[in-house]
Amino acid sequence: MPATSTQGSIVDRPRFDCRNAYVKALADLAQEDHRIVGVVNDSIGSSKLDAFKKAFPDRLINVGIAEQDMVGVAAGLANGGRIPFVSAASCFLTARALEQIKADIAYSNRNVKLCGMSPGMAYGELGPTHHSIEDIAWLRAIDNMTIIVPASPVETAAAMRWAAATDGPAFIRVSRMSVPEIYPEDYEFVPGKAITVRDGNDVTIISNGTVLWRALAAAEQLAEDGINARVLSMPTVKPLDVDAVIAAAQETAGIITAEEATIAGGLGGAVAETVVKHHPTRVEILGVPEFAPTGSAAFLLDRYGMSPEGIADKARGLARQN
Amino acid sequence: MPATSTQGSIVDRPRFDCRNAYVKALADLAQEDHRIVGVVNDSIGSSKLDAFKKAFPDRLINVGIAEQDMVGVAAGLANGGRIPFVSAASCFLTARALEQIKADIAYSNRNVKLCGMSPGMAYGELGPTHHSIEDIAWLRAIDNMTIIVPASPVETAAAMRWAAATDGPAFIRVSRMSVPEIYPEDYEFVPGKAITVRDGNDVTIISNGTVLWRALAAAEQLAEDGINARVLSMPTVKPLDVDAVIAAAQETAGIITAEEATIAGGLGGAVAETVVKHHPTRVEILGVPEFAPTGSAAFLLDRYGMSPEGIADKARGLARQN
Amino acid sequence: MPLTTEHATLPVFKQLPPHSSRGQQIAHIAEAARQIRIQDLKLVHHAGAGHIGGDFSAIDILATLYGAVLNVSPDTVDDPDRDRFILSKGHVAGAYYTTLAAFGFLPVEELATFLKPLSALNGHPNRNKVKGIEANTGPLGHGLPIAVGLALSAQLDVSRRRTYVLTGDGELQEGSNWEAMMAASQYELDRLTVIVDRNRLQQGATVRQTNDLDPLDAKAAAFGFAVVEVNGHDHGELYDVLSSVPFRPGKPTFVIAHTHKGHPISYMSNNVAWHHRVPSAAEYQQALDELESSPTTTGN
Amino acid sequence: MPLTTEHATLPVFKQLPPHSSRGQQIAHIAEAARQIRIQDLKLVHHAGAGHIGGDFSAIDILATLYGAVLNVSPDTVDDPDRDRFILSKGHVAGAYYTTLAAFGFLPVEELATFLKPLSALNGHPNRNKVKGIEANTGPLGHGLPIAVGLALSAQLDVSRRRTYVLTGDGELQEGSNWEAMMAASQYELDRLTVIVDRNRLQQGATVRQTNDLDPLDAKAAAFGFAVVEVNGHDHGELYDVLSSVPFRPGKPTFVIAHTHKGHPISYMSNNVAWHHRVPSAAEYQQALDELESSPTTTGN
Ligand SMILES: Cc1ncc(C[n+]2csc(CCOP(=O)(O)OP(=O)(O)O)c2C)c(N)n1
Ligand SMILES: Cc1ncc(C[n+]2csc(CCOP(=O)(O)OP(=O)(O)O)c2C)c(N)n1
Ligand SMILES: [Mg+2]
Ligand SMILES: [Mg+2]
Repeated sequence: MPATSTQGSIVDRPRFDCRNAYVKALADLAQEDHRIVGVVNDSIGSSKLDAFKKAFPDRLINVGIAEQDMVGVAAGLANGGRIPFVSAASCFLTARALEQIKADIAYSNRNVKLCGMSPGMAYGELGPTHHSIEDIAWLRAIDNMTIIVPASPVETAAAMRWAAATDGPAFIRVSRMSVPEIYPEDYEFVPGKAITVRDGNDVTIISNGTVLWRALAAAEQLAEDGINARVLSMPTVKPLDVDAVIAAAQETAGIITAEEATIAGGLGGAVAETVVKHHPTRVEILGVPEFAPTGSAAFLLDRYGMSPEGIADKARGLARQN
Repeated sequence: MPATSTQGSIVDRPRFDCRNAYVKALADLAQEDHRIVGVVNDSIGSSKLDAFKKAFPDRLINVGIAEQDMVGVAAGLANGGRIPFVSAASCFLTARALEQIKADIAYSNRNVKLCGMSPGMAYGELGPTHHSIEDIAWLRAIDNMTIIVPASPVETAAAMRWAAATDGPAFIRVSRMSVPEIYPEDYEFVPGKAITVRDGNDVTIISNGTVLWRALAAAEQLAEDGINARVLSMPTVKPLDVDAVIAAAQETAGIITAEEATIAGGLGGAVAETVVKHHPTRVEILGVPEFAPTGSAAFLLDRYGMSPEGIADKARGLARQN
Repeated sequence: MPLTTEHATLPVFKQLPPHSSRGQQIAHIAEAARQIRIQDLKLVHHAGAGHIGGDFSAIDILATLYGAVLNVSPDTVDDPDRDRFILSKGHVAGAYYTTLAAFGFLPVEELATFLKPLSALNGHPNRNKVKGIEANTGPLGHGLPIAVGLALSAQLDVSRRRTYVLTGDGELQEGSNWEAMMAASQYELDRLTVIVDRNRLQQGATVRQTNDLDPLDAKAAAFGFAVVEVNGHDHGELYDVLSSVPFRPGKPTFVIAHTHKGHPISYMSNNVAWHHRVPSAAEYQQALDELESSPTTTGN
Repeated sequence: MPLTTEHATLPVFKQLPPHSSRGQQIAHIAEAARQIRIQDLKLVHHAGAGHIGGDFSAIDILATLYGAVLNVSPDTVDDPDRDRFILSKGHVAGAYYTTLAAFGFLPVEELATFLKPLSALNGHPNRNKVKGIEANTGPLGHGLPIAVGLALSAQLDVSRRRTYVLTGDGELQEGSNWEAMMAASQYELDRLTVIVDRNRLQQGATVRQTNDLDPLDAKAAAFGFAVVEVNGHDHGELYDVLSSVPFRPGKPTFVIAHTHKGHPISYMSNNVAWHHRVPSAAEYQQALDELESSPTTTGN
């Protein structure tokens, strides 16, 4: 089902900014369902919502630079029967409005979709205040919150369609840093399910978002050394696909997790918490360990061992050990 | 060194509200060092700081019900040469001012001590909006933040003395739910070091804060069944004592973590991330898995398997398996 | 004695028919308020916890809204066009549950579970547990943004439903309120009414000693609201003002309701100690006597 | 052509001796501002990123502060009694770094590392990397609370040091600012000065279209500030006002500096597109010509 194996190396594929898929999906959903509205914090341009605003002038609510109000307003709109897609830079959405996310959305169980734009280190040279590496760990600690980190334009749109059709709180990361397409057009998002985007039994790489294609590229390199890496796409960080993680722990030499997020409490943490409970095995957690220095997102991902080579090296280490 | 073994069962000891040790230590520190100031959000009473206010009227800054301002003001006071102890209900301090904690304190590397009062489920019947089970996972995701969860009055005061004497950001949880004393008067806090409060090689229980004495009580029960549990007190959640965790993984059948915090990304998560990297072993993570229903903190800790019996049961399970 | 169903003595009220006179409405509100205070006093005393000071400063406002102003009843809690009320000062849950019970949203006996293990009635309102509650509040400064979202949803629906939100005065120290007020004015949400329980006390001291709000009327006006001041214990003034908003087309309304924490209990009124103190047996009896003997007029 | 040290052409300035005339001060500020704009233009064009619109609306304010108002120099960056300046609108780091270099806090050549991998000069100021920076800003609405803490520390120390904070106007939509303003007034921090870069534009549109601030003077006055309005590109007005605060004993000062984003570049001025657009080669040349030919007077 995944399109990978068929079409040559993943690194040669064209790359796309997932925000374009996001705005198209949002406009289509708004067309079909009058309840869909957008809520933004002076982030129309950074969310690429100018066309949406033209098409649905009163259904894009801009509260200005006020994230607490933005999330509270979304909770009120949901109470009024609307389905708000909050669209704001992930760093400000999650850091500035976390208590509103906890109380007004998660604990109140409001049907609000929190869309974290330009997450991870997408803002590159704008630095750690604009990097959103903590968002996943922060939201994972909150009950009643589905956390989705799509890896491609198709998956971004599919996750949005699922979220729009499913009552309850959800957080969706929308990548800015461009990524190749990994899924066929008709891909359907299934919450809490991992996708085996490449099969193998020597070692497992679990990834999502902007790092998934790098994991696939690493697997291609490993194949040349005769190491068959299983690559699990884990778009849903919460609830986690526990069975897929256990199977990986049982069937392969070890697990590498790789994500554009902190090494403390993100996807890596979720996988670690799962394996120690069900089937202890070695897990190498790749992620961002610090307030990053100046550099582009790509430069920084490489710095933190998430180049295809960096991921492949870790995988070789694990494969050798056992 | 720990006072435990000597004095009969831990459950029979008198219990204390750590806020009393907190305010005494703060007053002593303020006496010795004019740079020490308190910063509060209409939380003078809930922090038991009325006497401090009388003793140091201009050195207790009450910004009103405004947590973002409270933390920003603390950063400014630190820039001005003061050593602010921010004293506010942990739920509001961490949820409402998280971006100020990230940018103004951690990333700016300001010498501010964030004191999370009445953390965990101390507010019991006041419900999940007032429970602060996420604080540790939230702060653990942020770089340059020392996280301390003292287990007794003596440890609370020792941690504060250490923090006052050590430049840099720190977060200290100050328990309201009463706990027995576990340490001798002359206990010295050492950051990043676990304390073996009870030795044993069958199974390890790692805990801190209000749950540590429950872990010790569980160990007493296990001893009656001939199971020798090692109890590690882990006051510093970040940086974690990796060596102590590895030793426990190597020398005992498995690890139980027990804390008054969420099961996702807290002390349990930190321990899981450590063992999967260095020495995979089974870890049972005890904590709070949901927005808790109405009940006292004690009622809820029992509900979530953190009664001495509940912890002992988990330990038996682990000890038996191997 | 712990809280039991014998302490759930509240009579149940209904809104009067539309054609009722102003005098009838006010008398009805006054009696409801008096009964709500008596019941709430019992809850706090017997449960041994609560925020009775803020409860009593808000009860006349709550009784006016549910007794004669809000277009909502137990049968219409899911009607999209019901009026919305958000209790932003969520710590007065005791007064809120009692008010909801007084108007039939909640069985009176259920009040006996207040704060008990696994009860639906914890220290702050939970919409997923109690019919009629619109938002889970407790952290201060959350209600006003939610109310702005509700008023926006009504504007989008071209519905005439109204949104009311009750905040504390100390609560207005939270910047989130001022973010929301700016947006309410920008979007001309004139069917939004903010009511401030202006008792001039917060948790630890007076608002003035802590972080003063005055001139509150000028602040609200500068943020684009039509400002009205009322005696927050005078049911006539409350009824007249709350039932006749908006005052200025295109402008949201800001009602400064002057109140006393603990009103009308002699030893509680305007005393900061009663933010969350629990009456002793003697204090309980005295308060009960004062309430039972008090005339069912305006609560003043 | 990528940014290199040849593009670091900025001359270095020092504050004039105290006895200098007002005219000398203003000429000195004007020339510094002109040179800072030229240098900042080169940084943004050659680095291919930055917030030139907000840079240019703020540069006259920055040049006035560092050129003639702030009691701080490269030798006194660690002096406890130095004046403090907080750039709350941290996205104009390019203008800030250039200003710091113009007054000797930072080697001019280092400007050539702007936004380069591992450079100390990233898109938002980092006090741990650059001498003279007091706070790591970037998220809006952080500077004012920090400035209140600084002013409180001066009050505690009975020091006469002053604290200045520069915010954007859209930035004032953040409630954290209003929390801080309430506290500044409560504590009577009259040595605190808030300067608002009132260019009436934010990231995506005008402030009015987004979430209007008017009447901003009435808002600030109601929050307890002494309000002054100036032409934010007139060095004389800026110098007079910023060097003579406080205006009302016991009250913090709120300076509304009326500016234009992108000022004085003809095709940038007051055009929202230039919030973070990068000048093409032709646009770059034209801006350079306009700046180099512009009289070194008030920048108007
Ligand atoms: C964000 C937040 N900070 C602190 C508190 C703790 N708290 C509960 S009630 C209260 C005082 C509220 O005063 P006011 O708003 O005037 O309410 P009232 O006087 O009507 O009780 C405080 C500080 C809280 N609930 N939420
Ligand atoms: C909390 C937060 N939300 C959003 C942003 C993104 N952002 C950067 S600049 C800007 C516009 C600022 O407008 P204004 O304050 O008027 O500054 P100026 O016009 O002087 O550039 C926005 C929304 C941010 N930096 N911080
Ligand atoms: Mg009050
Ligand atoms: Mg502006």
